Amino acid sequence: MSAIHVTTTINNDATEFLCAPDETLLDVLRDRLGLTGSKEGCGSGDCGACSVMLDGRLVCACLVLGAEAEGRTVATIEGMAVGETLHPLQRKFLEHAALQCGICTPGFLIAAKALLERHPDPTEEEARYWLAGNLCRCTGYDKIIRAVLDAAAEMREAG
Amino acid sequence: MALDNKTDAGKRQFKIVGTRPLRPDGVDKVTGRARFGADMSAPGMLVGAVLRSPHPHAQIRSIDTTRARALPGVHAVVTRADFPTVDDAAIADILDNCMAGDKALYDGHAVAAVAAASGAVARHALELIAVDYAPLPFVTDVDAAMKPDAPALHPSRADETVPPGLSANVMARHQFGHGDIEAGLAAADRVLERSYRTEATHQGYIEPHACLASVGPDGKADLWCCTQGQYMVRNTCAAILGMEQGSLRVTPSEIGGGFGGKTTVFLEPVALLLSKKAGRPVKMVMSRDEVFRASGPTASTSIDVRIGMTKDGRITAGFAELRYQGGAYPGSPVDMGSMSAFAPYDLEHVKTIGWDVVTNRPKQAAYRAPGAPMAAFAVESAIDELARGFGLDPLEVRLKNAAREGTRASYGPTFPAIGLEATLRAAKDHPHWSAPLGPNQGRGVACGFWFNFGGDTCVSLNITPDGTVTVSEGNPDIGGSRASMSMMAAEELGIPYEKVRTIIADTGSLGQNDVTDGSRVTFAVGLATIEAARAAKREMCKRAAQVWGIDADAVIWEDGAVRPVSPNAGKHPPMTLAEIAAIASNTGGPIAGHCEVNAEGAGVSFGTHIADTEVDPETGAVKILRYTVLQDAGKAVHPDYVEGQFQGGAVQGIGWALNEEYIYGDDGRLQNAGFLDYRIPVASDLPMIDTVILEIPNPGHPYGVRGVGETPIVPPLAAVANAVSHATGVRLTHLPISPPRLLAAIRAK
Amino acid sequence: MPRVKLWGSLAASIDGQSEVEVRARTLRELLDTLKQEYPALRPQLDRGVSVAIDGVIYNDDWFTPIRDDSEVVLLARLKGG
Amino acid sequence: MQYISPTTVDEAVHALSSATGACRILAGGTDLLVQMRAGMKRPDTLLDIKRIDALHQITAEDGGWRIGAAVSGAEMGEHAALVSDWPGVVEAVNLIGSTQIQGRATMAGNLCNASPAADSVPALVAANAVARVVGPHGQRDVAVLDIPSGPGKTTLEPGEFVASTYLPARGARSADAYLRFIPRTEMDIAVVGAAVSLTLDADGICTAARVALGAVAPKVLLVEAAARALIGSRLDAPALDALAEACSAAAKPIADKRGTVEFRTQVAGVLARRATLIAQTRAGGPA
Repeated sequence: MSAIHVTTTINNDATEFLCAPDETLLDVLRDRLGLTGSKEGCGSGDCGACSVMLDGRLVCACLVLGAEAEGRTVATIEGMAVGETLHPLQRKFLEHAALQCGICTPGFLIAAKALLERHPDPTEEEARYWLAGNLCRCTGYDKIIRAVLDAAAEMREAG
Repeated sequence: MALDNKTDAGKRQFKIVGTRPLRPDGVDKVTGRARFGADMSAPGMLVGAVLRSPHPHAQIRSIDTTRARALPGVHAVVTRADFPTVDDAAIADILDNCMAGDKALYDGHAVAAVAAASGAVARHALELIAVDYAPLPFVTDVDAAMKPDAPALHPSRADETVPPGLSANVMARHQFGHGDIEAGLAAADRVLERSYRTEATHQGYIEPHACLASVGPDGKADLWCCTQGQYMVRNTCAAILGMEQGSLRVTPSEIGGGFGGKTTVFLEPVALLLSKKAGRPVKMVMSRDEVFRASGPTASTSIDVRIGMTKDGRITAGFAELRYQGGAYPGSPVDMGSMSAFAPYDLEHVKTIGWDVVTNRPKQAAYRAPGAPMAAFAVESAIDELARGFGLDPLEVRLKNAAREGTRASYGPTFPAIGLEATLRAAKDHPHWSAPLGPNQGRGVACGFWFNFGGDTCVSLNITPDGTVTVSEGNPDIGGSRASMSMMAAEELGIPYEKVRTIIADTGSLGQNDVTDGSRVTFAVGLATIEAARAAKREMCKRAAQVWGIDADAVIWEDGAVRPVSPNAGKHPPMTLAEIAAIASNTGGPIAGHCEVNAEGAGVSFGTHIADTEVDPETGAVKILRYTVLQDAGKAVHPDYVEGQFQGGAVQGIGWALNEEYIYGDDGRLQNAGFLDYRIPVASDLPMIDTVILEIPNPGHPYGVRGVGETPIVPPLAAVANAVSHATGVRLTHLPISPPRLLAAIRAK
Repeated sequence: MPRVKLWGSLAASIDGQSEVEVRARTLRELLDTLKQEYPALRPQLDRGVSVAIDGVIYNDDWFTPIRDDSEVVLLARLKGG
Repeated sequence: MQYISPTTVDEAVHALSSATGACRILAGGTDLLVQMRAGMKRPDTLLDIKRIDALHQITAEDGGWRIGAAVSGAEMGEHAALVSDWPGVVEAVNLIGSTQIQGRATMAGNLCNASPAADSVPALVAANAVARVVGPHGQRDVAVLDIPSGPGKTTLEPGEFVASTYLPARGARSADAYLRFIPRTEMDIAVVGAAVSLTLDADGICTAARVALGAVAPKVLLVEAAARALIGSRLDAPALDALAEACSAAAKPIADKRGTVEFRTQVAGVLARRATLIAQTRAGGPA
């Protein structure tokens, strides 16, 4: 099994790596590139803790092969804040205490960002269904949903 | 040092406690920087993997690791033969659970482990290990395991409480209560007898178990892991491996949920032994499949209840016989279930009998108020059925029978001031209780209780030269406790919250701390933090008095500064914490306060939940329409995180009520070892969870804090079941109320 | 002398006595005396108990004071999640 | 193991027929990667078809739609004209997994994974969809009904794969609908699935119908007796009762961790009835 050389863009950085043919993008991010913000909760696409954007689409990095990243763009939680400035979603998660243990938080933030890019004014129900693939066991989702809707409102006002 | 300043709870005006500042570890957790168990790495690190039994019960005749050892890239292979012998029975069980001895006792039981240069090599090596199993008859159901001819897991391990002649799988019998049950039942207008069942559930933390072990040739070892208690990990691993506790330093990572499931060890002793053998650091991470098959789910139960009630709603007697299987080793939480079952009620005649049973399932671990939710499901369902049967308001019936100050608790002691009645009255006054319901909709109410406790706790509080403050404590922050500790330190010192930073120490930096469990952290660590701050204040008073050349008794601490107690002591402008800190070197050296205590005196906590459900009568699907949690928190230090505990516990309970269950096949193997078919609630399953925080101060804590984390999972099972019964007219006595079960009941009506 | 309430399993092991009088001024004295005077309680006491003294639950603190009129209740050792 | 990502269908066909050992097609990967991780599948070669532009297209063809095998569920949901013609098929595809899964999962993959519970397959069968199969001997068109042969098994020959799926022209006053039952509101595998595609005349009388069920037999069921119950009726209560009865009668489910025989049998009829009413409304409703 020989390694595959992949050239890709991660969080706007040109990146190269070698990976095994059956190695997932999640393993590459975490084990080869040190981007451990994406978490593995299940490895089967059922928990959303490894959510990343692949060419602008929300995906589970555990269900993408590293080799598939060739020539594509990947965005992870590590690229969400700009310098010292948190994304409004990140800020609202803090303000609303939308995390307890925090393990699901990166995945929720990536998924919520994808939601607000497509639906800047989601209803509570739309937000709940969009985020149904992200499991949280601590919060009961209440404060997460409030944070997402509040961030959406702030982002709409900011235009 | 006397912890004598406990009485200001309730009358004190707080400046910081009770507000909602941002948590200090928050930015790291929203940017992906926070390091959880699997995020650790070390130079030269190997990857460990575990071979697990595919059999629910089997003699292990032999294990041949020759081919695995010969595989290039494999650095160590261990089986039980590599572990020392352990005498202590409890530790021996933990070891046996981490690595099977003569027998594999459940599907997923570890039988061997390897450390290799990569995960791929490690997985390949596992396939090269040949285990010769002789499969044995097995049992996974609690009632089946209690039959005298059931396959026995262990020969003669029952303790002295078990009468002779029972199944060898019965490990212990517990009995609690007072009064005369038969006399009480005779006074009832109706005696309800019902049997209930609940299935095993899993804590469902999103972060799988993970650790990184590094053992040097000198025997000094370091371990990084996600755990609810680094000291517990240290002490348990040291006992299993025959190490001295001081030679093993355990550093907790951030923890991605625990709920009781991370109060023991699974991988850690194995990783340490692999590292020792390989001479390299070894990292081990469970897959989700391993988490379900081989960590510590909770008990499944079978419970018989007899309750007598008069037609005006007075409970005349309560009896319950509870059977809990706790997996392959003794120690199911049936004792806690038996003690808590009737705790919310003031009963003259009450009795519970609990049976601790072993089966071919993974060794149970604590799960949030261990043992209590199932017992509450049975009792709260029966009370509801009786109340509705008499046409009484189930909330009024609970109020009529509620335990209050002076009530002799069903488990023995007399209650001091408690908040159950307050939660019931708040529920009655809440708009939820009187909101209209539509067709196929129903409303349920249920109460819950948890003991809470304190335990060994250390806090070290340091005043830095610039007047900021660091707090070191020994309990992993599982849901915002760093914020709570910083708030209590800042409150006590009279400085802004932002000036305090709380960190979680490794085992080398503080004395023994009990696990983050039992809803103990805000209570016990909070108490120790306040005492540490008071110690620092005493020292600062001394320093200021020295500078002013007056007696230490002549100064007081007020609003973050030392002041002369009266004009007689001289005219000195207040000396602030920062000013004293700046001259610490000149006045005797660095200033710190610390507290080491076994924090007793935790206050019990009660809650009342209201659930509205809508049932699709053609499919049995249940939708949660509205949900309200009302609970006594003593004093809510950070209300956001108190609400978060209420909401999270309620939703775990909702999952338990509706969909979550361990499903074993006829082959004794777990059929749903993944988040696809072990169905924890998702965001679209739920409404907002309303919360009402009641504050009946705990006199045992300086600020009145009670534990809040566990009680919220106790009422939901019955609250949901009662709501479904109200909506459909059929009563489900077997959880989860999965659609096939409910539809069958509706169609049989 | 404080009267100590025993839970059912403990009572069963000493012929159904659900309350006993024990000369003790501290938790440690209480547990030691119980073991001496009621050897049948020893296995359970050795496995660990919690003790409620005037409604407050204690686990281990030997020198917790007990007054003659204190309400003392032995409980199964508390566990938590 | 090797990973290859050809850029044309011909290349892919060639690679597939010349691969030694087991070769699996990687489309969305949402089933395959999970099965590989669980050790259930151990391919020697992974053939990623997502670099083949032709397979990424949703193309109008003879009044119907041809959907490439690499088109994700999310892309189908965003195609307004397709949604308008075949709302039932698209809603079935969009029910597969989470938002994250939708970004990857494909309808062709759902078909070829051959799970009896696949959400899109009953909807495709009700729609009378046709799969275009390519292989070393050229291409052939096969009714979707005939692709799966049992749990995890298809009728595809070695070296063949599904390159696209064709949804026929949608007539006037016609529509489809798909409903499934799951215990939660999302993230589950169908316990029962029911798809209905029907045509109404100007008076609201059903002139054509196809009814298909999922998760109640080793493979998708086309229930002709259920369709007969609808055709000629105004989809009134007796017709719907007959439909439900026919569906329950046709269902031959197993009991497993997701549902009982009794539950699946009963709910098959319930869902078929409800899906019929949705399709009726979409088709313009009663006259």
